[in-house]
Amino acid sequence: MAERELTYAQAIYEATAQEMERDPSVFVFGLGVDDPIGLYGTTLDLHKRFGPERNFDTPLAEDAMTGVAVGAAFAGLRPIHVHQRMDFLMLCMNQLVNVAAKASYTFAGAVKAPIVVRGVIGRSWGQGPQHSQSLHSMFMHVPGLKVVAPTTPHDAKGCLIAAIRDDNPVIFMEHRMLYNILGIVPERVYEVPFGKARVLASGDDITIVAISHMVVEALRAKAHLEAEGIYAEVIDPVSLAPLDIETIAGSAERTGRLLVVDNDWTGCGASAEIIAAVTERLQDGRVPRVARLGFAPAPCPTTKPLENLFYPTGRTIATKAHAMVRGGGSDWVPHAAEAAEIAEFRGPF
Amino acid sequence: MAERELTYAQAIYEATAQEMERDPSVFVFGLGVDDPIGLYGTTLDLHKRFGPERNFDTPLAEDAMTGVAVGAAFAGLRPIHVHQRMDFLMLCMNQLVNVAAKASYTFAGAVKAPIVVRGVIGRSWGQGPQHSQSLHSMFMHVPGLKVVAPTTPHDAKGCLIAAIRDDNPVIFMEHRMLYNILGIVPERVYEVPFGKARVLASGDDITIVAISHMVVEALRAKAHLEAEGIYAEVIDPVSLAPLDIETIAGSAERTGRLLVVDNDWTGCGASAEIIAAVTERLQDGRVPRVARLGFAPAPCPTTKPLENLFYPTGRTIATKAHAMVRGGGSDWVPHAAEAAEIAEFRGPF
Amino acid sequence: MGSRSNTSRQHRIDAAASAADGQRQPPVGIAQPGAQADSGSSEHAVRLYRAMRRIRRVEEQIERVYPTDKIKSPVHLSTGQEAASVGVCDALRPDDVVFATYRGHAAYLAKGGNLRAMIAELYGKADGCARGKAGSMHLIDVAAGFMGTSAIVGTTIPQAVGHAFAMKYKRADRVTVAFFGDGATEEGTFHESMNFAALKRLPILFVCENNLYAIHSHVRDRAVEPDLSRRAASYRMPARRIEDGDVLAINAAAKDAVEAIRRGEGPQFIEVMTYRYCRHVGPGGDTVLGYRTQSEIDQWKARDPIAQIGESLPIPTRTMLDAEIEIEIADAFEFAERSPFPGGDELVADVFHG
Amino acid sequence: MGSRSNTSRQHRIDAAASAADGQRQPPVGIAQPGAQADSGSSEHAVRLYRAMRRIRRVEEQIERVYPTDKIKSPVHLSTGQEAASVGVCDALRPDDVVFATYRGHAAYLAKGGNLRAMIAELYGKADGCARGKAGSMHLIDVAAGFMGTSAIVGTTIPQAVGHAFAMKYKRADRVTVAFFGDGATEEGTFHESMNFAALKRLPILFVCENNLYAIHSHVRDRAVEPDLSRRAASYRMPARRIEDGDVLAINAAAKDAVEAIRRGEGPQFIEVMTYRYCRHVGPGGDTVLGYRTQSEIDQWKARDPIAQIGESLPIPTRTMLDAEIEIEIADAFEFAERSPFPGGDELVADVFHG
Ligand SMILES: Cc1ncc(C[n+]2csc(CCOP(=O)(O)OP(=O)(O)O)c2C)c(N)n1
Ligand SMILES: Cc1ncc(C[n+]2csc(CCOP(=O)(O)OP(=O)(O)O)c2C)c(N)n1
Ligand SMILES: [Mg+2]
Ligand SMILES: [Mg+2]
Repeated sequence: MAERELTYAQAIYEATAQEMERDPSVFVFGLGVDDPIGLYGTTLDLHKRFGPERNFDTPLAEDAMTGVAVGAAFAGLRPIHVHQRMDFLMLCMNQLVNVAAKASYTFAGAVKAPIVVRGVIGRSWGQGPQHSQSLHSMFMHVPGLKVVAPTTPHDAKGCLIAAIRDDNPVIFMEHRMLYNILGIVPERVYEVPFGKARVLASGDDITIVAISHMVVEALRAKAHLEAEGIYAEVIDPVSLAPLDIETIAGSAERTGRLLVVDNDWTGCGASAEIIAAVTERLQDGRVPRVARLGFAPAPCPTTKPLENLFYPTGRTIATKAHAMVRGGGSDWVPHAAEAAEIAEFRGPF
Repeated sequence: MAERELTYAQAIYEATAQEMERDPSVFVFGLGVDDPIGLYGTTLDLHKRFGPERNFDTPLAEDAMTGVAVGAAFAGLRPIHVHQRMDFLMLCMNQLVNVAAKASYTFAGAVKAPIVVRGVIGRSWGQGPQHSQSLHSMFMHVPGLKVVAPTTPHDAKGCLIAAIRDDNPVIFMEHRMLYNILGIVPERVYEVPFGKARVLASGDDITIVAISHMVVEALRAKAHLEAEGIYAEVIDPVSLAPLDIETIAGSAERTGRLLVVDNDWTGCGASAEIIAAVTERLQDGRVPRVARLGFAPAPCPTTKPLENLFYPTGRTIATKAHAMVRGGGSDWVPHAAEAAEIAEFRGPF
Repeated sequence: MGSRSNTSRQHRIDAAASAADGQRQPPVGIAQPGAQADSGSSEHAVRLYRAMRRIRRVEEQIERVYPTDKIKSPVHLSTGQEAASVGVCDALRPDDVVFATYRGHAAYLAKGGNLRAMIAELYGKADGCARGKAGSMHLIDVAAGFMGTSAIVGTTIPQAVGHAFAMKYKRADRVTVAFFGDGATEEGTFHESMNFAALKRLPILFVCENNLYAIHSHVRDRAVEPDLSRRAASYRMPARRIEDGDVLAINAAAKDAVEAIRRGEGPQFIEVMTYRYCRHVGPGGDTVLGYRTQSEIDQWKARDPIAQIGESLPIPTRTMLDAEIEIEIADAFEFAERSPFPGGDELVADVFHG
Repeated sequence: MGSRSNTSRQHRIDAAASAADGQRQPPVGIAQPGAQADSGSSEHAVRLYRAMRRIRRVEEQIERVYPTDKIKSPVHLSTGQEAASVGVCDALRPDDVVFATYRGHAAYLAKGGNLRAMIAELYGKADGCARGKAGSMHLIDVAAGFMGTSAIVGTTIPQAVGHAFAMKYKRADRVTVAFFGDGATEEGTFHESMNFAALKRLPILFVCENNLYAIHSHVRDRAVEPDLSRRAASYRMPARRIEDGDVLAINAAAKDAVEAIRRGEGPQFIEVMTYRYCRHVGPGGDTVLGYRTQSEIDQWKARDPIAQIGESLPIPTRTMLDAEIEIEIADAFEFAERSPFPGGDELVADVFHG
């Protein structure tokens, strides 16, 4: 039982179904959730199981549908609003940033807005500039919003359950390249609490904090580095707001080096926040060397050769970490094939 | 002539009128620009001078009006789209982030989107949670956008002219508490180039970087600190994207202390970016002590006593700087009256 | 009738007093809308007059106090527009729910929002309906069925739709009302909301208070089709337009609409032509700005709905009602004066719920 | 006629060849829309047939190549919907401008976009219309009057309005066209755009290609009013709906509308009922998914507009046209194959303009 494996997508489906089973106020809506694809299987046929009022498609109307989620939440429901891309959240910023984030505070707790906003991060197969963004730092910036970006199937299930039960708006980020990753997922219902980072691998030479799909790349980097005798500690923050700076700073203080790898741009990004917060916190002790890696400072190009250069990879992360540990002059580059999940992806979109 | 003084609002008006005079492709639009208030005088009666097609009111439709600006820019015009509050930009994020920012790159330079988006930052007199935000870090995060936040009338005029002439989308931020500030503004047409910070006051003990209206507060803090024999260098980045990290890092390296004060929240904010970028850059030399000040981690409250606590002030900045210079145990607090521009404000809204 | 209203006022003050103790209860009284059947046209007229007059006098008192800087906050007064809120809310049950806007004093009071908590909120005090954090633009009284208003035009429209969705989802027979201005109908979210409400046949009444202006901009400068109720046709939604601002006509239309909605016939749309007497924000008039004419203002004031319905009542009745209203208002302002400011710990309280 | 088309094809290939040298010029040819008056119904039919057939064959060739993974990018094929783009673009002048969507191959080609640059773009190559950075979802050919498309539904609608605003501002007599799908009319931005265009009487033609579906969702599950052209009434905008997808009817309606727009009569709206043969994205059909029936597909295919107009042409003419098209397409794919990938310096080039 404890050894049962699910994919990340299956874990999301299971969390949703279990919570819908438990709590009749939970419902799912968004473009395509009840179609034959069911958002990569994560919502597949939920309407058949729970009725068409609890898993339904909507018109194309991201802004108003977010307002609908907020209004339904005010009335005691727990909507899960699903978006096929994080990029589309740019259409809902007004409701998310100006309303949902501020409702509890503005009305001194008289209302709450327990909405879960699921957003898929696109990558590979020519997603291009408008279907590949993460943009989580925009949400991390705004008090009143929670932001989670689980990486493992285990955390996907536990974070989604926690998000559904949370009395606040939660942005739940799913990277499409993670959907097919397998991992042990307990069948029982459990919550992964927000604000607790996960140390995925221990090491003494450098701390690598990686976000969302970059965790997978960081683990690849770790393997490359080990061949060189460099031992990296890899930390997955899991939840970005709240952010577990204690764990990260503790590790960075110990290793003396902190490399933050984000699935996003670095400027005013999560990586900037992590480095600033760690630096502020550690200045009376051992100040670590710090560096950031993220998207190239450009919109995401469509053509594959440029897209390959756009993202950090196990290779570029390893090279950067190597230079931080062994000194800047190093021009070591590990041998590495293209990541399978990226190379093999052909859809669905 | 060189000594002529204008208010910040007048400087914006003059920049606009001079550019409209020079270039018939420049026009202004947005809610209320041609009304009897004329956005605090910044657009007052421009339609009488340049015709109703070049300064016009619109329906309430922030998203589409931004698209209109982009489309008009594609066709060779230079729109200035004015928003009564930065908060309303949350309604235009899709056009700004997903389209305008990416047009030049996506189409490999075949089009350009020279739009100026003017946004007013509200404060005081019970603006509350939805009329007081800055949110500049969201724009700084996105490659393809430029962001400027001039503080002096001189820079307001020069930056606006530079923004109008820039071939890219520029977010131009104006803090309402700056509108009545007087300063020397040359009558001639001039550009203040982006990416060059301004050292407003020199000092050896600490570097205070402050953004928008916080520059005014930082200068007050500097005066308080001088009474204690502490000399602060005060830097106004003027343009936030591009950001002049060289000047800031140079100063911080010299003083050994960097305090960044933002008119915004700190998490993933401009202050995080500045601290992260400076830290990355200086780690081979003298790593400065760093700290951030910004909004309280909450939506902005409406009632005055809480609003007063929400913002950094000359006092709280001085206290923080004092502690950084003299050590954490210090409980020194300067005597200071409430800032006049805040205490006296009664509208217009 | 006099005695009934008297008793009711007692209830109201009791409820307000309990709010002062931090227990927020819905006020009960004849200003409390709906539920009761009209036991004769005179009682109906009294109810409408009283509710409108009360709102008018509250707004006037706000205007009077405003120059003292005790209300350090923008106020978007409802003066002149009372009939829309009162006419519609009178057709509602107490457990029906209203979403409105920053120009929300009238709707808040018409739906039974606590007056003391409102004035204390305007004063930024700890006994305000949101402990001073919200101010005039964000009134709320959940117990009275009045949801928090927003200072961003249009945002409460889809929220109201979401609330109506929840009512249908829960098989509750409650009706949700979305109040909004003419300007709000230009925002895309209005259309998205109308389409979805129609598609899902939600129990919602859309009420557009068309006061001809968005700040200083006339509706004809913002739309070629000035009859905004026609926009409902795109969604096959029943719609009516009440041209003259008459409270009885508004009330009759609202009753019809609410009944149909409660029968499960889906959403309806009412456009109420109305007029704002004061400037867009703040006390007093604004003819000096020149964007509207004195004669336009005079025309609307000549058919002031409060005066009209007031004339239908016997003078003693009116005198009594007016006196009661004055007492209640004086009490609310005194309450606000006495209430303390929130403590510094409130600065970061309730950012997250629970 | 044969010789004319032959010469024209030469022009086209010349233009395409110059694009290969990095000089991006508008192609010239009889597939080039508009401008010329119809010198007889047969030439008109040839023009329409040729343009539609060319698009169809390009899409089919993309389908054929797709499984080789040379086009590493989502493709939203226009197969079945050619008549909308061709019928409308044929009514335009070369200097008129079109804004379209991620499902933009048809509109791009119908407006005269360079075929070689398009296929190279799909291949992600340096000679693509945007050097491979854009891909199928973001085609552009400014010289041909085809503006960059968007992968976010609805975004190009207000941009088209802005472009039309600029034309009016500059006193140019050019017409702007916004193509969009049925799903896009649900986005708020559509309404905001319609209202503004009507208010300012802008020279814009709105063309809704109603193919009944947004991905797998039928229009009746997204709107109670399935006649989307009725939405124009809210803005007093003249609107028509072409029910049967017939290219001649579309073309006639477009000509009428464009003439009126050019006369300064303000915006117009055309809803074209049409049908997508392939899956939402990618090659091949999708009946296996079960969201639409084979009989629905068959009904639409039975009145395929290309076949219909093709039948009206003499067989030798058609044979010749078809052959020319095949040569041009083969050339474009070969061109794309030969073109290099962009160099790494392109990664951060053009983030900012100038
Ligand atoms: C999204 C948004 N845009 C602009 C504003 C600025 N604004 C505040 S009130 C207002 C006018 C709204 O007019 P209407 O909807 O008719 O309501 P009224 O004030 O007349 O009651 C505007 C433009 C805003 N608050 N929100
Ligand atoms: C704003 C936005 N929401 C959702 C999507 C996902 N999406 C891509 S295409 C599409 C369907 C659009 O339907 P329609 O406008 O009818 O165009 P069609 O694909 O039928 O040509 C959707 C929902 C998107 N790209 N943009
Ligand atoms: Mg109005
Ligand atoms: Mg469609």
